[in-house]
Amino acid sequence: MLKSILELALTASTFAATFRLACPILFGAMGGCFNHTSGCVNIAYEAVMLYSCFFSILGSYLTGSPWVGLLCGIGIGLLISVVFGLMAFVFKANTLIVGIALNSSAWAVTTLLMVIIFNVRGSVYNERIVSFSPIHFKLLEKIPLLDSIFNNNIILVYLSFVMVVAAFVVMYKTPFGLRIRGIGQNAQAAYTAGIDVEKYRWISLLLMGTFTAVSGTFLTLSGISMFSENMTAGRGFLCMCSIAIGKGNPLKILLVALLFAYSQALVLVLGTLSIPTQIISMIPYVAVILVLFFNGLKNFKGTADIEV
Amino acid sequence: MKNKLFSFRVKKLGKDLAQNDRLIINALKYGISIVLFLLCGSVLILLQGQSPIAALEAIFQGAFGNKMAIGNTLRWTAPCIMTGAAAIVAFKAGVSNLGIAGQVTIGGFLAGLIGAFYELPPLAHITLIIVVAGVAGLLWSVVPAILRLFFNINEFITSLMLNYVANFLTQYLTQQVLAGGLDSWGYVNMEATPTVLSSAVLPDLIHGTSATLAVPIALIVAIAIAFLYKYTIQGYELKQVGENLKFAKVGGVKVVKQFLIIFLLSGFISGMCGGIEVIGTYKKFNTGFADTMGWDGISIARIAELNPIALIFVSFIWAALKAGAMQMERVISVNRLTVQIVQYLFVLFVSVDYEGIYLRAKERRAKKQYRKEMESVA
Amino acid sequence: ACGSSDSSGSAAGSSSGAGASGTSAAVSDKEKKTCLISDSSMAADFDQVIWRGFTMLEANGWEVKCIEALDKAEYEEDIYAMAAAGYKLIYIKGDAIASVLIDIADEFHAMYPDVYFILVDSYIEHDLDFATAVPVDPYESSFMGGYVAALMSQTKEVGWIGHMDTVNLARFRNGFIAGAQYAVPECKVAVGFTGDFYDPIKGQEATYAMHENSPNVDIIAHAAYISGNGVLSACSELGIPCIGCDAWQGDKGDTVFWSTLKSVDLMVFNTANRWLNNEESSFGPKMSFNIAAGSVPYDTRDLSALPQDVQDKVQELMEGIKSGSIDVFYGDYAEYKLDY
Amino acid sequence: MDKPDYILQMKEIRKTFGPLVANDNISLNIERGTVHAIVGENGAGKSTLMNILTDIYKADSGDIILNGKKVVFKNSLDAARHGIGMIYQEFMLYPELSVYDNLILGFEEKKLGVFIDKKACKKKIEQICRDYSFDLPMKTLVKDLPVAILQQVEIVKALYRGADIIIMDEPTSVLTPQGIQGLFRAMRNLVSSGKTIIFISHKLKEVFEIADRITVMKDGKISGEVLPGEVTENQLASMMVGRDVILQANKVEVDFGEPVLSVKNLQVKDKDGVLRVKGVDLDVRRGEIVGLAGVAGSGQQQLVEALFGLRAPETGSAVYFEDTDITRATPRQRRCMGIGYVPQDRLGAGANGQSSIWETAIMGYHVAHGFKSRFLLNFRQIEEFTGRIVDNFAVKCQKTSDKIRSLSGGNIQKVVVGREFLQDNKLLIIEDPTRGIDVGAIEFIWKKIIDLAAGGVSVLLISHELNEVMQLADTIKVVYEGQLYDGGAHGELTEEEIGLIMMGGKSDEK
Ligand SMILES: Nc1ncnc2c1ncn2[C@@H]1O[C@H](COP(=O)(O)OP(=O)(O)OP(=O)(O)O)[C@@H](O)[C@H]1O
Ligand SMILES: Nc1ncnc2c1ncn2[C@@H]1O[C@H](COP(=O)(O)OP(=O)(O)OP(=O)(O)O)[C@@H](O)[C@H]1O
Ligand SMILES: [Mg+2]
Ligand SMILES: [Mg+2]
Repeated sequence: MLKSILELALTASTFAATFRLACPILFGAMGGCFNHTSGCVNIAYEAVMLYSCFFSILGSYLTGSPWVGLLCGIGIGLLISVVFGLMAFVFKANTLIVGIALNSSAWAVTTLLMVIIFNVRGSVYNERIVSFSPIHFKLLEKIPLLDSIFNNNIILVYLSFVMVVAAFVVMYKTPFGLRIRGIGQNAQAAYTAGIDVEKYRWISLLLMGTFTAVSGTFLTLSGISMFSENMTAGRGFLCMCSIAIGKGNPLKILLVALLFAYSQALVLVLGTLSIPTQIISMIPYVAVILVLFFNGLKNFKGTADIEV
Repeated sequence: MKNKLFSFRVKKLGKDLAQNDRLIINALKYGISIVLFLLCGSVLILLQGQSPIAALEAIFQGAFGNKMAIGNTLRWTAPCIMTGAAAIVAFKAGVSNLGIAGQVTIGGFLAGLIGAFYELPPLAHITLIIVVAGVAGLLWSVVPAILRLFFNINEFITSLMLNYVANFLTQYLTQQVLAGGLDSWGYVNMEATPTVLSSAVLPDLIHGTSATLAVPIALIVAIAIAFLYKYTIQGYELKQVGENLKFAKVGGVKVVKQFLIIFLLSGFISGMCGGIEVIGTYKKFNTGFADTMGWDGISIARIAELNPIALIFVSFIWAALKAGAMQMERVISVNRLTVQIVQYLFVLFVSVDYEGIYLRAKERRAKKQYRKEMESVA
Repeated sequence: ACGSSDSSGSAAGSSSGAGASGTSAAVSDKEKKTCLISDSSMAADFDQVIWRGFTMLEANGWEVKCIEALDKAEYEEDIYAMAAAGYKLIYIKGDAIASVLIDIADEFHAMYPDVYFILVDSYIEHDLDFATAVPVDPYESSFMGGYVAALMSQTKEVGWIGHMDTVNLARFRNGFIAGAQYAVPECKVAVGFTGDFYDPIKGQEATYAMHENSPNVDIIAHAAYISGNGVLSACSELGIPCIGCDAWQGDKGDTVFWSTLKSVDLMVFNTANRWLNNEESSFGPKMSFNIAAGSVPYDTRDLSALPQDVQDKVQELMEGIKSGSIDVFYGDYAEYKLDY
Repeated sequence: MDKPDYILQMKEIRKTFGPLVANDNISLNIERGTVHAIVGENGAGKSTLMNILTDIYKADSGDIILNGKKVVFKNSLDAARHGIGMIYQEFMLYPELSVYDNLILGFEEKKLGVFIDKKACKKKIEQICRDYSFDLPMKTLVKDLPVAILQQVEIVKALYRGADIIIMDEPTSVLTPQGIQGLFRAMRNLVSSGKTIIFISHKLKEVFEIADRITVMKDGKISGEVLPGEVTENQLASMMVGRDVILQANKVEVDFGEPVLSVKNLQVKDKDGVLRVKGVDLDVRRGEIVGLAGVAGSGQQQLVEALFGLRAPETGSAVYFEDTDITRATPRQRRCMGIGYVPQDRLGAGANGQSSIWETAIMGYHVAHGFKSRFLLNFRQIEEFTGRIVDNFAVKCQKTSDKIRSLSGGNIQKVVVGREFLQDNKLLIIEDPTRGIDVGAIEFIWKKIIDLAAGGVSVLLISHELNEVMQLADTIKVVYEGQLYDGGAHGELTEEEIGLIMMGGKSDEK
């Protein structure tokens, strides 16, 4: 039993699945890390992603092009983040509550839209919805292991990893990243340095909206070409967690996202053994707690205390 | 009035400009929110080709139209108050307990078990269930508490993740362990534990409706919390711990203990809520019944501005909307999701910082006035 | 208020038409009006199949309505409210609602003596003379799915993907295995799970995983609700023939050649028309709607596309089950036999 | 030159906060290449005026004239572009960023249009450091640096931004005499190379030493403008406060009793596990004021935290209070025994900014003194105690249910100090009790401390203000690198001698 678990856990297909499942988490997390670093408590990932899922298929349905779908997704992502920004920055509402309200209504709104536009409940599936097609790298064909893990994915999967590098460079090599980090640590100081704090907060928020929306597009247009109610299934929260655990550092976030993706992949392969799925499904969430726990071990002093 | 602080406040009331401002701010806040709420709701209903007036009437009918409707509204009020109270305890003291749903789930599950498998005289049975459910919720909240206190790990994420764990764990226990494993075919409804014994059922508050004793229990909880924060030393310390931990620590407050109390109290109330829901409404534990309860609770608590007494009223309105939405769907062809949408729109509208906006506007006006005066002098 | 049928369903004409439209022509004193009270969201494919029965009725001039009773507290009120609104034939889906009905039966019946209930897909015990429970067991239809899969498989190795380990889902799985091994005793069945009801991405990945880890599997069936859509699209991508579930899913992928159906839509259509003709007294407290009773666990579009020899075998199996000469609960599977 | 060369003129500046008029039509002229000091009581409106200059606040009315031209700043960046740099009372630094990042943030040199040009930035910083002789550890995180260095970081930051006018809001409040001299050297250096400095301080001695011209503010108005040679320190002080003040503690002779607090071999690590207090022995006798002087970061923070039970000492350490071992006692237990504590950071630890005045006022009192019931708040008692603080310490407030944040810094400090002083404590640990408050208030608090000691209360006074320690303490100790050195009795050593010990100059004489 243990042996077959190990075997399954280490097969190329598990890693290939990890590679793909990491994509939606990475997009959201890379877009959101600036927002997080700028000191904004934003939990609306789930909402942006779900809206984008719906509008992506709508765009693709109307035009037959996944790229238009992507644009529609990004458009709605921007719109939602503008709503968030208006509430949070202009009307100074509590951001946690705005996030909750957006998340909780996203399911209702998209479902209602689905009923109104497509006249179905549950899921929308239609031939006119076109997904991205996988890219085949001839070069990789000759290397068997890499081929099965990395080859034949849609462009977004590769882009998500490019995003990590891009986010890292922006965060640590550009004035923008430096300023965002400064704002997160001492917004008043940044303000006195003549930095338009509001502007930077807005930009980082819009980045979050844009890229979390790409995650949503990935979910619907990566081959399944369909939208179903609540299809984000908690991925938004995983984005948020990986940013928080990775403390906004894109490289650390990548590690955390891969861990989540890997544990999701495990759920799928271990299902073939007769381990109850409910138990396996807990893995990603227990993994978060364990990662945090091991991360926090260094703070352990033997007694309960709160650092002040 | 006996004490000076109060007489001081009372004396000021009426004359005090700040008091006046507060009134205006609250009027603005609820006025604008309700108007926007009605407006958005009407647009959504019109979009579905129905009359907003009819919808409103249906909602009102469903919430207060008859004994049954009032019972329904009250029935929903109870869990709203309980989860809201759990959120207030946590958030007022600076603890981001996002794990309310998980604690409700665990409490509900244990209530389902004890209700179905232990036999006891009615009163003892119900008491035992409520206490055990509370303790279960409390224990579930111990995990983020320990991680926070011993390892300095923020509870924001751990408590959120534990919701999923609680959900899957109870699913596993219900569907696989209790149902006797995959290959049995014993129960009719696999998503739930067996129905609780009649001795475990929470008696009705209004006979023939779904309002049970859960309502007074929830009221007691809310009032107790209000009392705790307003009049007790314990509540004073909790509040200070929440607002400035270092200040409290220097002042000699046992912060670790208080922090733990916050977690445990919040968890206990959540767990109790789960137990009461199960033996009051569902009569069995349904997997995933608490999915949205945590978020609802936090939203309601925030609308009530973390004030336990306001919480009671907000919960009542929230519940009325919920009960009314069902009637609306029955009577006219408006999807009940509409109500869910406007409910959260309302949350958005009230969360706006009207106080800040008002004060800024006021200051601007005062300055304009001054400038005008200066100009007219010059 | 609940979305109407799957836009691509168009099942009314196509799903075999067993005992369909002729009856509705008969003259009746009853109003053509019926409703469904369901305890689950219409999002589920199974609810969609039930609802398809209603759209078939609607096409025949009925007035239909559905209530998604997502909260336990409203069940009782829903029942009263629909009766008050003049619905004389009410379909109830979900045992929780059915048991509320049983609780309030006397009071209710005194108030509305001429309302009749059909308890859809319910195994509940009751002694009401104005209600009929109609269980629809997934075992038989899955058996048929497994049977076809095994016959069509070249490698004699087929796959099955479900959502989560629940007892109910085990009936789908065991029926499928029983059917496959009934057709080809040495046939192997690989089993996988998505771990989620609503996440098609996981369905997709579960299919990839099965394809990689059991390369011999050349036919995959799913019973994974909405996640199952991911299974179908992944199969289309990989070119693996696959079997849909709950509704005719031939439109959800190029390689979907079969769908295992619990034909509750037909049941709804049938019972409604028989009720219109005042035949409800013949229903009894429990009416099984299995193959023997006229259920058809597949769509004729699928059947006609199969190779002739397989078609014949399927027909043969159907006849055998109908006549009782073939026992789907053969051998060890006897323990799954339900006692209606 | 008959017409002075004004680099900056402010005309009729008015700024209100709600009903409060913080700046009431203020006009101010600053000459190029001078150090212009602004003094005034707490809440006189000095910081507000400077914040208007840097466009943190918008003035309600009034003009700013820079180099003879009227300017209207769009934002702080615009102000900075016009050459106005400010060093704030509270440091404007980013704790988790390196010194280098702190310096360049907001004013990065760019390459390829988007990337930070590290080389160019570095070159510019090195040039400044060389020109004005600063030495900064570029790669260290700011949170790991002592305050004196942070001060330098702030100055270099202003220079890096190309400031011509550098505003310094109470820059000396945390520096040693040597540090202050270093700062003054740098200031003179800057002025001689054409920069203009606006210098805000409560320490009149320093003002006299460095300023070319002094503006006195009171209640939001300018109450006078003088040259340092024209007036005496006492005259200036009375201009500020509106009455005569004697900035001199009147020590009375007391006989010290037996030790109340005795510390043996105290060793404490900080939160990163570095040993910061390395074996301290200390006795505080009844009625004695022991003053601890030391450069920020020498370990006195950890020492105090350990003495008040906020940080656990290492094994082998022992702390006795009236012969009871309190090494491991919690702050609560210490409060119950009669140990009081005035923390350095008044809004961080002394008060809860979000709460009302009474909530801050009873913190600790509710533990040590308690109410009639163990569980319920007694509002009569609360009101009585809060009222005593307000009366005895002349706290300027409207009502006790007001937010503590609505008070000025000096008044918050009075509430915090009053709370600890009025509790019948036997031992008081007081950290920087007069940081950033005006002379009137300082005089007041000093008097209270001396009265307390005369009444038999033992006081352990930790201050970054060497003058304060020297004025008040009966016995002076100096903390250097986690160890305690003898600073003699009251009046035994001069300020310079003690300053030298603080810098480690006399470390052999333990
Ligand atoms: N943002 C603000 N909102 C409301 N009142 C303010 C604000 N900033 C300052 N004040 C008030 O304006 C007055 C002047 O404050 P300011 O900080 O300018 O005083 P100051 O002269 O710098 O005093 P200190 O010597 O204590 O620093 C004070 O009474 C203060 O309470
Ligand atoms: N400015 C203030 N800020 C806060 N609290 C205050 C202030 N002035 C008075 N108090 C408190 O309010 C209480 C009553 O106020 P005050 O002394 O003005 O009352 P009074 O009108 O003179 O007396 P009484 O109400 O008994 O006739 C006192 O106990 C005092 O502590
Ligand atoms: Mg100031
Ligand atoms: Mg001030």
